[in-house]
Formats: sequence, structure tokens, C-alpha cells
Amino acid sequence: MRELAEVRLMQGNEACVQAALDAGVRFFGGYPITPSTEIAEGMAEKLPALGGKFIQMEDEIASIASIIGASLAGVKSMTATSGPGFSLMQENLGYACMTEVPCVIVNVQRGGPSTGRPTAPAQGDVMQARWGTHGDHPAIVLSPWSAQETYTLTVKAVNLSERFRTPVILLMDEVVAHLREGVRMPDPRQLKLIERPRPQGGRENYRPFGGALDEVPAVADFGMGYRCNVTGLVHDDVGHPSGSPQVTNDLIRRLSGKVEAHRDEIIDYELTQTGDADMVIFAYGSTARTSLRALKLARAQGLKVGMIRPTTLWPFPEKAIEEVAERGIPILVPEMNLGQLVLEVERIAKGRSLVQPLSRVDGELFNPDEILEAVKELKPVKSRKSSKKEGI
Amino acid sequence: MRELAEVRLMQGNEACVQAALDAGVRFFGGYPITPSTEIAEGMAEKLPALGGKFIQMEDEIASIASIIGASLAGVKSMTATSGPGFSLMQENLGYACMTEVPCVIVNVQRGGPSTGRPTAPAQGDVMQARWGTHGDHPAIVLSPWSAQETYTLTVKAVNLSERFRTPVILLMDEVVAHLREGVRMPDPRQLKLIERPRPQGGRENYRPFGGALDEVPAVADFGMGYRCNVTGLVHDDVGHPSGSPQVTNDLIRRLSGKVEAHRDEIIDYELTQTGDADMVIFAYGSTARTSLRALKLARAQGLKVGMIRPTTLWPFPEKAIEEVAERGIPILVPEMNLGQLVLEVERIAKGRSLVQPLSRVDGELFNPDEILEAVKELKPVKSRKSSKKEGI
Amino acid sequence: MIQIETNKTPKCELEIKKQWCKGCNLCVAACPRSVLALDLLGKIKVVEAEKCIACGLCESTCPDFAIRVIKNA
Amino acid sequence: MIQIETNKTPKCELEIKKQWCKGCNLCVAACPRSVLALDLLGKIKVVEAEKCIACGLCESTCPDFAIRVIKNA
Amino acid sequence: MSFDVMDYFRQETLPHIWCPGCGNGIILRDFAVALERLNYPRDEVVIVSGIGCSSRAAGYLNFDTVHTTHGRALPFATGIKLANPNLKVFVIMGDGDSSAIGGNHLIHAARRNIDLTAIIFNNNIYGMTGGQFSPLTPRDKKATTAPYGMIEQSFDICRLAEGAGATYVGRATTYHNQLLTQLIIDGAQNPGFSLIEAVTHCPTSYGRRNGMASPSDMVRWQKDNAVWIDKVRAGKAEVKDGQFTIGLLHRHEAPEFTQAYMEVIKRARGQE
Amino acid sequence: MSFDVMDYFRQETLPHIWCPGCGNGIILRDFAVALERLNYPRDEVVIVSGIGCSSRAAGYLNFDTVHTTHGRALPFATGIKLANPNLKVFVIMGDGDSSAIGGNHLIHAARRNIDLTAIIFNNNIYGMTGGQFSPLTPRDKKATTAPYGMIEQSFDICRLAEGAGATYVGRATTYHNQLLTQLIIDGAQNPGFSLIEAVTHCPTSYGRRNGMASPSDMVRWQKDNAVWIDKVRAGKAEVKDGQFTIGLLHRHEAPEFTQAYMEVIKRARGQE
Amino acid sequence: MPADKSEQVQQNPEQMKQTWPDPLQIQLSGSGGQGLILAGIILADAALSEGYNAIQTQAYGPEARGGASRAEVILSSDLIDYPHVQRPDILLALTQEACDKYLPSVSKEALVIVDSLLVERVPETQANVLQLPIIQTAKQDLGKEMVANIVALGALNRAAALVSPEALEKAVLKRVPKAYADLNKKALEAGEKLVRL
Amino acid sequence: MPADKSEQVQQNPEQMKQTWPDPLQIQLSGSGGQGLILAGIILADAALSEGYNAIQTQAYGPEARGGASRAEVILSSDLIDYPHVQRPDILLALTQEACDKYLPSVSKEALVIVDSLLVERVPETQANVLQLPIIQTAKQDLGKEMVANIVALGALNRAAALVSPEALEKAVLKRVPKAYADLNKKALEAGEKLVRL
Ligand SMILES: Cc1ncc(C[n+]2csc(CCOP(=O)(O)OP(=O)(O)O)c2C)c(N)n1
Ligand SMILES: Cc1ncc(C[n+]2csc(CCOP(=O)(O)OP(=O)(O)O)c2C)c(N)n1
Ligand code: SF4
Ligand code: SF4
Ligand code: SF4
Ligand code: SF4
Ligand code: SF4
Ligand code: SF4
Ligand SMILES: [Mg+2]
Ligand SMILES: [Mg+2]
Repeated sequence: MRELAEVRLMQGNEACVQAALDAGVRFFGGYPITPSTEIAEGMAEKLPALGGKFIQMEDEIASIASIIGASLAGVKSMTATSGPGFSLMQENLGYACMTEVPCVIVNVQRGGPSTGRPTAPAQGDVMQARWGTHGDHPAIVLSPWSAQETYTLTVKAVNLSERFRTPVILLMDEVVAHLREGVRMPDPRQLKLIERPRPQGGRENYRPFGGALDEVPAVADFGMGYRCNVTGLVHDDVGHPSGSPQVTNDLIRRLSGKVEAHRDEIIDYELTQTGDADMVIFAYGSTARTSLRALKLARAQGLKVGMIRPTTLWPFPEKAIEEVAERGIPILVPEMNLGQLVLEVERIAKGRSLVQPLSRVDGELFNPDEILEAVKELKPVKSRKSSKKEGI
Repeated sequence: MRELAEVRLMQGNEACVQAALDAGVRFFGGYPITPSTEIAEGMAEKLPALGGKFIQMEDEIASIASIIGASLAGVKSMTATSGPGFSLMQENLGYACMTEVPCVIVNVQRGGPSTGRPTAPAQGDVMQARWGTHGDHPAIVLSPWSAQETYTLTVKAVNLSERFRTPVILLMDEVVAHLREGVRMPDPRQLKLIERPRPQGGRENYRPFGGALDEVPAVADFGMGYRCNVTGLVHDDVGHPSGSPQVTNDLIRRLSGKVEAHRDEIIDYELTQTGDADMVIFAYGSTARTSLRALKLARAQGLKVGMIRPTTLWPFPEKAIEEVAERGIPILVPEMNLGQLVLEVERIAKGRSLVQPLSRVDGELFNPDEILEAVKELKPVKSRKSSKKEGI
Repeated sequence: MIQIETNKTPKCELEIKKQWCKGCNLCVAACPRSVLALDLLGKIKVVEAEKCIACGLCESTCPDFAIRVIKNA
Repeated sequence: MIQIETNKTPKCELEIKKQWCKGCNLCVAACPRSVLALDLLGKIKVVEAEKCIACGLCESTCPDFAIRVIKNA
Repeated sequence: MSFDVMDYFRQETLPHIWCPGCGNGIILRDFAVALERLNYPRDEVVIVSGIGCSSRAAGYLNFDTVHTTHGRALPFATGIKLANPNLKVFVIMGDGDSSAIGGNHLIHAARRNIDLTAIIFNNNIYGMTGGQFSPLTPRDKKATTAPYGMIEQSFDICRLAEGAGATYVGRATTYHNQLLTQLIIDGAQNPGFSLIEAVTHCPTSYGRRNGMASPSDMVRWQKDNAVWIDKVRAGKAEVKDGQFTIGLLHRHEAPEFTQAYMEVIKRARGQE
Repeated sequence: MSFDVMDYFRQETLPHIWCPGCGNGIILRDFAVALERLNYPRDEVVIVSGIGCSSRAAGYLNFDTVHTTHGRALPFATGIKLANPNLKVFVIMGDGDSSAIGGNHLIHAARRNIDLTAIIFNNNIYGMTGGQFSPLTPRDKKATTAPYGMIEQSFDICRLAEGAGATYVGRATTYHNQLLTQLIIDGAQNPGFSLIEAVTHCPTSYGRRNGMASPSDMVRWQKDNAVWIDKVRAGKAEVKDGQFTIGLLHRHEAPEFTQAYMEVIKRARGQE
Repeated sequence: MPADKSEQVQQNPEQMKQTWPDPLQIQLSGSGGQGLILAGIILADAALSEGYNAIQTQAYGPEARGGASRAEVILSSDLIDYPHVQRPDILLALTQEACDKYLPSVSKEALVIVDSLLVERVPETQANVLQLPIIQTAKQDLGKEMVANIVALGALNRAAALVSPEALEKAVLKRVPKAYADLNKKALEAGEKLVRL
Repeated sequence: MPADKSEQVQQNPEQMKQTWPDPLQIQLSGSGGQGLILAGIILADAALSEGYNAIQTQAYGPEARGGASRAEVILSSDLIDYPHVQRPDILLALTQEACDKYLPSVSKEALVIVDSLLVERVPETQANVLQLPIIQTAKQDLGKEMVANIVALGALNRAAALVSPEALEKAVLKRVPKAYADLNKKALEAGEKLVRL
């Protein structure tokens, strides 16, 4: 039994393992890939003592298939990979969306495209995490900036996947995955854990894929006696394949609707000194760490810089942008990619404030000075109004 | 030898086959999947007589791998698939981007996500076609609305892939793929065909991955004696793996830059009566056919409706939107998905005009009346300015 | 509701679900006693019930579960 | 530029590229005559050239192409 | 009164989608009969399938069923079985499903010797997509993607599974359906990976294109070309060109994967 | 003067990235020697590899080389070879690369009997990612993802390839490197799919964790446990538990795929 | 590189028959195996050869496997935008089921041809219904039920005067196996004869 | 469900030594196999146990396989944002290559510890350089070159007065195999003794 609120020096990847175990994950199917491998290795070591199962599958396609299978059997399940493996998982990721199977997929991003730079940090999979599989589908994507937050968001990922019966993606970057820092481990007994809704009534009224457009229907584990049919074809509320336009419409809208309707439950972001800010940095993952340093440097020079740091990338935290855009405050969006989430910032800003992308794609972290420089060059679009709400 | 300007009744899929052959495609590696299978079948039948090669691979991953291999050997190559297969191809699609191998991937969209509705029309893979593989990468995506245009755009896809040494995606929908209509076949001798740039000089100065950020370097076929190294790792100008930040930066920026810098060469769209329009429909693929009908109905009722019909979806035809948004004209974006390309329209419109999505996800085509209704409900955002340019 | 037609033969009852029959002719070919045939609309019918030996081949060969052979007790 | 060190032995020349040697000791273990050893920095060196029989085992066992055995003509 | 196979089906889903004369229905019935005889608690049976005509079989059966993605039924099944080893897991796949896109999962499930019972509906063709050749289409046969005849060697999927480590391997046909039922029963009882190849007929996408006009022609072909392995072994029959053996083809003992994992758990808990 | 293997390398890329004592360099040299003896026109040789430590070998060789994606070297090679059958195509893969993620492509390339020469660098582990087990890791060995010991059966990749249809199959080690060179030469000359397993040693990710402290320990292990197949066949040696055979293990004749395709072209052109 | 904007073929845009609306919507319905898709293709092809624009569509997938079958053809002298039949101007129904399903959606002035054997009851309608012994003709007069689709085509074209009989015959011969050329010619003629104008 | 925003640990934010900048940037450099990563982890761990925030990073990948090796540790009484060392306040260099590479980037007041055997030439610098026989001590006094990293840690901690010797010892013992506990304790002490303040 571990001490309450113990502090341990951990890699982000190690924190992810511990959090998953604490959140009740008892099945891991994976395939090694840098820079995520420590997660598989940690699971291989730690799951068995908890009665959990680790399996190294023949590839990433089989890995995600195995965790969907395990989850159908009622066990909280996870896999971890990086870009190339994440690309391979896309088909079955869509299957998990379609069949509403809770599971967590960790993607520790590395330099892409293709094999790219396996050990270099990057944030190039942000749009893929939203759109990588074919067809309309929901996406919940969380991104931590520290080992501590990796713990927190891993627990949250497991919870959200159960809550909404949908795959959740934990999108890490190589720096967060590999750095070691202190993680305060909560008492696992005090963690708030969520279990997928399970049916109460008899088999007759069991509708594992039914409900209103914002509803998450209850689902039975295989073996519970509900004799459920699960298919990636469009299916009716009991799971039989259907070619009906009405059934199709309702299913496709509900899959996304059940997530969209609960954006507020899912979305989270941190505001730093946005209240009096003349300019704002929007950053996530390890880029936000550099940005925070840049913010401090800027403030030290008397510049009123604030920061929005989303931990939920998808659904996109529109409100956070709305509030700033309304005030006409320019937004700098540094990303270790050619400009991905900035597209969404631009879309929401609707031209009300300047949105300035800042890209780094050389496999190195931003350094604080270059962000500081970029902040200094921001020019507001319109005269700003002062904010009613106050950030940190 | 076929007659000049002959007219044939053809499915979109058949037109695609004929166009590919006319454009010089001599290798097809594929795996059957509805609703694209007729393309593979046509190729299996017709390639051998031309001395070309057809191979049915063990899956879609192998299919795209085989065409990249064939293209490295200097042969114009193509594969065709639908959503599930397209998802599986994502890893190697990124490889083709990274290694700058010309090839054409046809994705005949069907109802998704997952197995979905294999024979129902949908436009749900539009964002995937842009963002499906991990890491920053270029994307050229074309989408036809008729069998005739399938011919034209297939030729264009082959040409662009050669011109820019990058995979090009022909994104069809099930309706266009399966309908039969008249296709006027051009004299193949008069088709303008493009060949990839091949090196002129000796081996010493051969830089198959070099050049300025907007440049498409020359590439030798395997067997030509240039002894080239090709890798999906970040690599320097001669193809050796590199961990240098400078090399990384230059490569990643050039891969996208060579396409971005030539947007005008790539992007194409058709304007219908936008000159005097009070409202505009932005539509592509078979949805544009219905939209055109709706436009006619609207005009018959005295409503000044115009249409923008992009045939290039990516790079996104920003200028087409700019021009309309500047005039504050509301834009209706009907799509057979939950709203994908409309996000990009919104981003470009920057709030200057109302952008109204219209979704259909029940596996049926829009019908003209519902688009007409939606057009009627559009309200302009600002007072409109009249246009200088004139549409059709 | 699916309609079941019962045909008595000396050794069994032949239960037939015409709605499910797709007219593939497999049972007709399989029956050792020419008990079965297809009707004008291509659906199965019992033509010589008295010859039936209740061997069950028609049941086990029908891919559409359209025939059931219930042997007399 | 890579530096090549040439060691004459009775039957051959042993060409050594110290920069490429990673000190794995495979050649040392493979040499039937104890001609080779690792130096203080863990790089290969020829210690008893005269014993060499030019068998070539060191060359073929070195994973780093750091040794070449050129037999006397 | 003979037991009613309808007990095993989700009757609201019938009639099934298969073409007139398609052999899949016959296998489905034989499978149901095997389940009746196996007499497992019904709520402990799970049926997993891939994608193809054959894989639609799962949805007709009244158990926990899952119709997965093309070629991937086995890794899904692996997750289910490892997560809850109490479940009796059957896997239904087509020849293309299991040997083309799913070939890797097949050899790995066999290698792990995980306790799954795989039933391959081998109609020698891609039925669902309309008649492209599969790795089990015999040489020289016609298919929509082999208009000039199939030029590739075909797999013997039973031998492939055996070579990869499967501990129980058998083959029967839709004509020899009592054998098929028996093999499914025995395979299910084998504690490890069992593969049963059910040779079936696809009149729509294979037969017509290859000189067998009717379903009965195809069943006759099976009857004429299946050779009992016992007879071959006893020297009483030989396998001519184009013929194939039926019966229990291979069996051996080896550690089963989910059981072996229990040992890992013990070791991790220091109980060993 | 002995020929200089450096002729075959891109010298500007050396020294290579492999660890001290890694066997990959030895195979690379043996391969270069084989190429020297094969004496193909250099511009007609293409070398294709997957992803892994071993697959970095391609980049060091001064030919047309392509370092593809993990597990996919064979389908890339298939495209190259079919597009231009004049090219002599070699394929370098790791054990994980070829038998785990790439297992399907391996059996299908073997089934098609396409004229490729595959060289498997078998170090019994995932080297590049730091020591996870592969399908070729022997039972009970330790790996970072098998901290309690490997519980899965392992493949015999030679037997797998043979069962799938490969027409030439051989195995050698980094200790038996003259044999290795000879097998590569003969495999290349076999008109069809040839697979050569090169048993090699990974001191970093396998040896240390499994009681072999130094590279030389590992080479000694190879020497002690490799049994010549000829001796076994002649009844002069037997293969004990944990041992393996080396030599030419299998050879048979069958139509080669790209040649068979030429027949399709003729048929399509009505020339047959 | 601008895409070629020349869209559907408009060789002879004046030629559209005056009696029919433009675009003209045709629905061929019945059961799988009756060859209605082929009939649709042939009709579209013939129209194309006479300078119309023509488009043919059909249902795909498992739905298309079971009993019902449906082919749609639209003819126009102008570009055909919306590709589906909304309100058939011409309906062919070779089974009762098809007749029941599609008759209610035809336009008021529609021409409806039903098989007199298989369609026993024709629901109440304002449309112009021809009951013709198509199946019977194919079976008895021609000896092959298989050619019912061509018989129907002959009848339909005669009744609706869509394309010249020569164009139709040419289109038929292009799409049927050579061995059956004569049989199909006869079927076409037999169909034409069923219609006494 | 709001994410837990409690970020890095701040148990005792006042405790940061006054003599060092906060955050304090430490770089441990040398060659692969010298165990510098482990040294970094131990140092970070010890600091953590004393209430600092600590972060440790290192190079990964093929680059990390070859000769050079580098571990970075940052200590702070506050949240550590930017995770990399920009300008080391403390540099350990166990090879000439490492010394040549990293010395130029240290801060003016930096403490630099180099191995007196392997680093033959120390480039011109304003920093405070200690040349200590670390490798030699490990090899000769302790009989295991392997423990050079721990010797170095002992010396470094003594010279820089970062954490209490007890905390460091505890951190070492947590991370080394039990069988080597004594050896490592001795190595730590030997390292401390190398520094005469
Ligand atoms: C990833 C993917 N690729 C291709 C398909 C299309 N597809 C569906 S079923 C099938 C083949 C079916 O053949 P087989 O497995 O032999 O089953 P059968 O239909 O013959 O029973 C294919 C290729 C798909 N659904 N998913
Ligand atoms: C799709 C994908 N999954 C995983 C990886 C990570 N990866 C790189 S090499 C490798 C395994 C290497 O093992 P092996 O093939 O045996 O080659 P070795 O390094 O041992 O020579 C893995 C899993 C990858 N690059 N791509
Ligand atoms: S039971 Fe036997 S004899 Fe009777 S109808 Fe069926 S097949 Fe014929
Ligand atoms: S076997 Fe079944 S479906 Fe076929 S004809 Fe007989 S009853 Fe009908
Ligand atoms: S050639 Fe032989 S004897 Fe001479 S050094 Fe090398 S291994 Fe030793
Ligand atoms: S084998 Fe090569 S690398 Fe190893 S010690 Fe000898 S020379 Fe050095
Ligand atoms: S296509 Fe073949 S396998 Fe599929 S249902 Fe029809 S007959 Fe059966
Ligand atoms: S990890 Fe193993 S296989 Fe890879 S280079 Fe090092 S020793 Fe060789
Ligand atoms: Mg099949
Ligand atoms: Mg390996």
C-alpha cells in the first residue's frame, strides 16, 4: 500500500502507468514504439500483480483491437503508441467510436511525418487525433504539460471514456513523456472513478445503442447475460445492422452528440494572468512550459501577457477563445508543428483578434526568448475592451 | 485505337480507370472494397494489355506500399480504396509524403465511421484526407462531381503527383463512383501529361531531397544508376538520416512549402452565377449536383443564388471564399457529413459573412428542396458590396 | 409473423417456412426420395409426402432454415 | 578523414581504423593467436604482430569494419 | 422431436442476407448444432467475426456477438478471452478475412495457442465484395480481379495454422456437415487454438464464374473432391490434383496462453 | 590483395549507429561479400529494409536503397520488383519487423513466390526500441515487456516461410559467416522467394538481460547451439532443446510471380 | 492547371421529345435477376448515342442482393444535375412488390408499364397504365425468361418513343454476349409488338 | 470534471540555497556507460525529498547510443516551467569531449567539475573549475569504474552543497541494486572526500 500523497520522481510515461492502474485499468495491449515504450514496459511489470493482463500484440492494429475486445468483456483497457502506430490504429479507433467501447489510447507524439525523428519532441498529431479515422466521429483528446498532469489527465481519460463510452486519446509529447519530475500521488481510494453505465433492467428492454441524441446508453459486459450484438456497421438501438436512413442519422448524430452536449464536463483549460492581459499566448503540452517562462519574462519587462493553456484539445475549448477574441486581444499560438490548433483558434476568433501562429518543426523545444520576441511583435486588431472575468 | 472525342456511358469508377491509363498509370496495387472495387477490377482487366501491372495485395497497407515501391522504380502508380482501407493506408501515405514519391490514392467515400454503410453515399473523409496521417505533411485532394470530371481530375491527380512528387488523393463519393453517364473521352495523344522531374547531371551533384523551401527536387528511378537512399526518417538532401534541427526544419517546411507555394497551380473551382448573388452555396461532389438544381429552382423563384464548387478541396481554395466573404454574402455549406469543410470556410470568412453548415448523415443524397429551403433562410451578416469580378 | 406449413409424411412432419425459402434447389437435389420440388414462384413444396423416409437431409442442407423434419415419436 | 594504421605482420598487413573501433572485443576473442588486445581507451591495438597467421577471422568478425587483413602477395 | 435450431438464432434478424443457395447458412446451422451439443452456459459463449458475407453469421446467433473489422476478429477475440478466460470464444472468418488481411493475426493467435475456436468459411473467394480472388482461390480459377485466371499459389490454411502453432486443425465441407459439427465440438474442447476450415460454396461470386452453374453443382464438387484423411493415412485413398483432405488434420499439446498468463500473475505476486 | 568491402558502402555514413559488438555489422559485411561474388551490375541492385536496428543496414550500402516502414519492406519490394522485374531486389528485416508486424507480408510474399531475397537479422529481440520480446524470442527469456519471462511460443521463421510457399530457405549465424554469405548468394540465384535467417547477437538489449554479458559470450552461444542440418539429416547430429539447425533448410521449385504475370500480359494481348 | 470544365455531353440539345418533360425520369423496377440494371444501362446508352444526356443509377449493397431491384435512368437535353429520380415520368414494374412500392410516387401524366402476369393488382392511379405480358412473352415466345428485360425495353421504347429502334438495338447488341445477339434482337421486336399505339 | 491543477510539488519553497540561482541548472556530461543519467535521477530524487522541485531530462535515441551522454537536472523552490538547461550553473564533465562541448555555455559563476584523468585540457573559462580524480578513485580505491557516477555525485554535492548527505545517500540506495549498496555508500563518501572546501 502506498503512502498517502506521496511524492515520487517519475517520467511522464511512468506517471501515466501509475494513473491508469489507479483509475482501474486492468488490461493493456500494445506494441513497442519510441517514445511511448516505457508505458508498455511499466504495464507489463505492474499489471500482473494486480490481476490485470498485459499483452504485447503483433502490431498496433491488433493492439487496439485487443483492448476493444477486453473492454467489451468489461475491463478498463488502454494502449499506448506514437505517430506511426497511431496512424495504424485509425481504422479500429473508428470502430471503437462506432461501437461505443470505452478505451484509452495514449499517443506520445514524436517528430513526423512518417518515421520522422523518433526521439524528437513534436506536436504534429493534434489534427490527426481529431480527424484521423474516416467518417464523422466524436473525439476527446487531452494533452498534459507535466508528469503531474499526466497523472491527472490519465485518470480523467479513463473516466471520460467510461462516462461517454467512447475512446479517449491522451496526446502527450516526448518531453513530457520522458522528463522526470516530482509527482504527488493521490490516495487512490480518494480518486473519483467513473464506471461505464451498465444496464439495470432485464434483457427485453436492453437498448445498448439507443437513446436521445445526447445520451450515453447503458452497456452490458460480455458474459453478463444480455447477449448483445456489436457491429461497426450502422446499427439500430439493439445493435442489428440497419440500412435505414433514420437509424443512420440518429446513430451518427448521437455518437458525436453525446460528447458535444457535454462539452462543459469535458473541456478544461487554465488561464494565467489573462485578466489584465494585452496579449495572450495559447499553448499546450511542453510548449506551454516554455510559454509560461516567456510570460514571466514579459511581465518582468512590464508587458501584460496572459496565457490560455487548454488541457482538453478536443472538443476545442471555444469559450476560452471567445472571451479573449471578444476583447480583441491578439493571440499567439506557438506549436511544435506547422500550425494546427491555431486553425481552430482562427476559426473561433472570427477575425475579432489577431491570431498569430508560431511554428517550430526542427525537433527542438521552443526556447523562451523566441516566444517572448513573438509576443512582443503582436499587434491588437481592434481597440480592446476590458474583461469582466479574471484569470489567475 | 479509340475514336477521338468519343462519348461513352461510364461509371465514375470506370472513368477513373480509363483516365489513369490515359495519364500513364502502369501499376495498380489494391485490395477490394466497396464502393471502389470496380476500379481495381477495371485495372486488373486493362493494365496487362498495356504492359502494365496489376496486383491484388494482402491488405491496404501492402497496397499502398506496393505502389510506392513501383513508383520508386519509375512507374506511375495508383491504388483505390474506401474509408476503412484509407484509414489503414495512413501510415504509408505519410511515408510517401516524407519520401516525396508520386502516387495517386483514390478514396471512394462511403458512410462511416467504421464499416458504416458500405454502399451509402457520404462525404465524411474530407478532413481525414487532409489530416489522417501523423505529423505535418502536405495534402492535395481533388473531388469530382461527375463521371466526366472524374476523368479530368484523375488525369490531374496523376499529373500533380508527378509535378510535386507527392501523393495525391482523389476523393470521390459513392454516387459519382457508381452512376453511369456520358463521358467524352479526349484523344489521349492530346492530353497534357506531366512527368516527375528527373535528374540531368551526374551522381555527384544529385540531391534528390534538396532545394529551396518551395522546390521540387529531381528524382531518379531505381535502376537509373543514381543510387539513391530513401527513408521515412528525417533525412538530408541526399537522403541520409539526420538528427540535425536545421535539416529537420528545412525538410518539414519544404514538404509542405513545395505545395503551398504553388497553390494557384493546384487549386481550381467553378463559380456559377456568383457575380450578382445575394447568397452563395459552397458545395462539392454529388452534393454540388443537388445544389445546382437548388440554385436553378431558387433563380426561378427570383432568388439571386450563386455557387462555388471547388474541385480542389486541399489546399483549400481560400481565395474563392475571401472574395465572397469580403462582400458579406452568406454562404451555405451543404455536406454529407456533420460539417467538415465548412470549418475551413468559417475560418477564412473570419466572421465577415454568415457561414451556414447543412448536414446530411443518413446515407442519402440531399434533395434539392431541402437545400433550397436552407438557402432561403440565409441572412446576410453585413450590407453587401457589389462584386467586381464576374462568375459564370 | 413467419408462417409455418406442416406436411405430414409417414415417418415425420415436414415443417416448411416458405417465406424463408430462396429457391436454391439444394434440398430438392439432396432428397433421396424426390419428395420435394420448387413451385412456379420458385419456392419449395412437398410433392410426394408419402415417399419421405425422414432422413433429415433436406433440413440439414437447407441454408435458409426453411425446412424442419420432426420425426414421429 | 578516417585514419588508417597499418601493421605489418609476417603474412599480411593489418589495417586498423581506430576511429571506427567500438571496443567490443570480438576480434580479440576471435583471434586464434592473441595478436590483438584493447588499449586503455578501449580501442583495438596490435600487440603481437609476429604471431599473426593472416587467417582473416578478425576482419570477418569485426562488426565495425575496423580491421582489414591484406595478405602478402 | 428434434431440437429446434431456431433456439440459437436471433429470429428477428432472419431471413439472413445470404444469396439463394449460399453455403453459409449450412455452416451456421452446423455451428448451432455443435453449440447445442457442447451445452455451454449460453451466457458464457461469445462469438466474434470479421467482415465478409460469412462474418455476418455472428449477428444471427443469440449470444454475445461482435462483428469486428475486416481481418481483425482474432485480436478482438484475444482481448476478450484474455480479459475474461471464463468465456468460450468462437471466431468466424471468411477465407479472405482470415488469410489475406487477417493472415498475421491468424498465425499469431496460433503461435500463442490461445484458447479460441476459429471457424473459417472458405468459399475460395471474396463474396461480399463481389468475387475478387482470395489467397485461397485455387490457381487458374477466374475472379473479377483475375480475369485472365489466378496466377498466385494458394495457401492451405490448415497447414499454415499448423505450422504457426495451432494445436487442433480440421477441415470439413458443407456437404460433410456432420463432420463439420463434430470438428467444431472437438475444436472447442481443445484447450488451445483450434482452427476448423469449413469448405463452403458461393454460387454468386465463385460458382457461376467457374463453371458451376448451380449450388447443387458446387455441393457435388465438394462431395467428389473431399478425401477423408483417415483413408489417406490408412493408404486407402489418395489425394489427386485439385482434391483436398477432410477430417481431423492435426492435433498436438502445448501450453495455452491465458493459462500461461496465470503463471505470470503468480510470479508477479511472488506466489511462485 | 583481398577485395575492399568498403567499395560497397556509403563511406560518408560510417561509422554505423550500431552498438559495440552488435552482430549487424557482421551480417552487413557478409552481405557485401555475397554481392561482390554475385557480381550483378551494381545499378540493378535494390535493397529494401523495414524499421529496426537491422533495417538501418540498407542505408550504409551504396545501391538504390529504401528504408521503408516497420514491417512493410516486403510489399514495397513487391511493388519495385513487379514494376521492374530486371532489378535484383534484396530485403533486409529484423525478427520483429518480419515476423510480428510484418508477418503477413512475409507469408504472402512467400506464397506468391516472388523473386525477392529476404535476409532476416534475427537477434531474438526488438533491438531498436530497447529490448521488448519478439515472436522469435525463445520461451522463458527475459525482455523489458516480459519481465517475468516470455510465455509465448516462438516462431521458427524458416519453417513459417517454407509452409507459406518460399522456395529457398536457409539459416546461418554471425559466427558461421561463410555459410551466411553462401546462403545469400544461392538465395539470390533462386528464381523465387528466398529467405535467409541470419542469427545475430544484440548485446545491448538481449544478451545482458539473458545472462550473456559480452558480445563474445553471445557468439560462443551461437557456435555451441547451431547444428548443421546436413549432419542432422545424415543422422550424425541431433538438435537438443534450445538448439537450432543451420544450412540450406528447404528448397523446391514453383512458378515465380513476376514471370507468371508475363503470361497474363500475353493472354491479355491475345498472344496465347 | 485548370480542370477541364466541359461537363456532360450535349451533342444535340434540341432533340428532346416535346411530349416528355426535360429532364425525363424513368424507373425500372422488379426483382433481382430480372436484368433491370442492364436494361437501364442499355436505355441510357441508346439515348446517349442519340445526343441526349443520360444518367443511370441503381441501388447497391446487401439491399440490392435480396428480392427487390431498381434501376433509374434520367434523360435530358441539358446537363443533368441531381442524379436521382424523384417522381418517375415512366415506370416499369415487373413484380407486384415493385408496383406497389413505386406506383404511388409517379407523376400524374406518367406512363406505367406493368407485367400482366406478375402484377395482379394495379393500385388506383391517375397515370397511364399499360399491362403487358412481358414475362410470358419472354418465356413462351422466346423460350428464355432471361430476356424479359429486353422485351420490356422494346415495349417501353415503343410506348414512350424515346429513341429510335435502331439506336436501341445497337445499344442492346453492344451489351449482350454475341451468342445471344439474335435472341435479344427478337426479344426487342417482340417487346415492340406488345405495344399497339 | 475539472483537472487537478495542483502542479509540481512545492513542499518547502523557502529552502532553496541562497548561494545558487533559482532555478538552478545542472548538467552532467560524459560518455555513455558512465551512468550519468542515473546520477541525474538520484540527484533530482534527493532534491525532491528535501522539498525542492526537481526535473531531470536527458537525450534519447540513436544520438544517445553513441559516445556522448548528457543528463540535465533543474532544481527550484518554485514551479519549474521550461524544462531544459540553457546555461548550466553546475557542470560535471567526465570526458574531454563533454568538457569541450559544454564548458563554453556555462554561466559566469558556474561550478565546473571535471575528471582530472580524462579531461586533459580545460578550456579557458571564468567559471570555478575543480579537477578531481573521479574515475581513478572509482577504479583504484573502489575497484569498480562503474561507480564513478556516484563518486562524482558525492563530490558535486559536497562542492555545491545542494542537499544533505543523508538525503543523497538515501536516494542512491533507492536506485542501486541491494547487492551493491555498500559499494555505492563508499563511493559517495569517497566522492565527498575528494572535495576539500
Ligand atoms: C479494411 C477493409 N478492407 C476491405 C474491406 C472490403 N471487404 C469486405 S468483405 C471483404 C472480403 C470478404 O471475403 P471473405 O473474407 O472471403 O468473406 P466472404 O464474403 O467470402 O464470406 C472485403 C475485401 C473492408 N470491409 N475493410
Ligand atoms: C508502426 C511502427 N510500430 C512500431 C515502431 C517502433 N519500432 C521501431 S523498430 C521496432 C522493432 C525492432 O525490432 P526488430 O525488427 O527485431 O529489429 P532490431 O532492432 O532488433 O534489429 C519497433 C517496434 C515503428 N517504428 N513503427
Ligand atoms: S427428410 Fe429426407 S426423404 Fe424426407 S423430404 Fe427431407 S430429404 Fe427427403
Ligand atoms: S434448400 Fe431451403 S431455400 Fe433452398 S429450395 Fe430448399 S427450402 Fe428453399
Ligand atoms: S588475421 Fe587471424 S591471426 Fe592475424 S590478427 Fe587477425 S585473427 Fe589474429
Ligand atoms: S571487433 Fe572491431 S570494433 Fe570490436 S574491438 Fe575488434 S576492432 Fe574494435
Ligand atoms: S456472395 Fe457468395 S458467399 Fe456471399 S452471400 Fe452470396 S453466395 Fe454467399
Ligand atoms: S540494440 Fe542490439 S541490435 Fe540494436 S544496435 Fe544495439 S546491439 Fe545491435
Ligand atoms: Mg470468402
Ligand atoms: Mg530484432
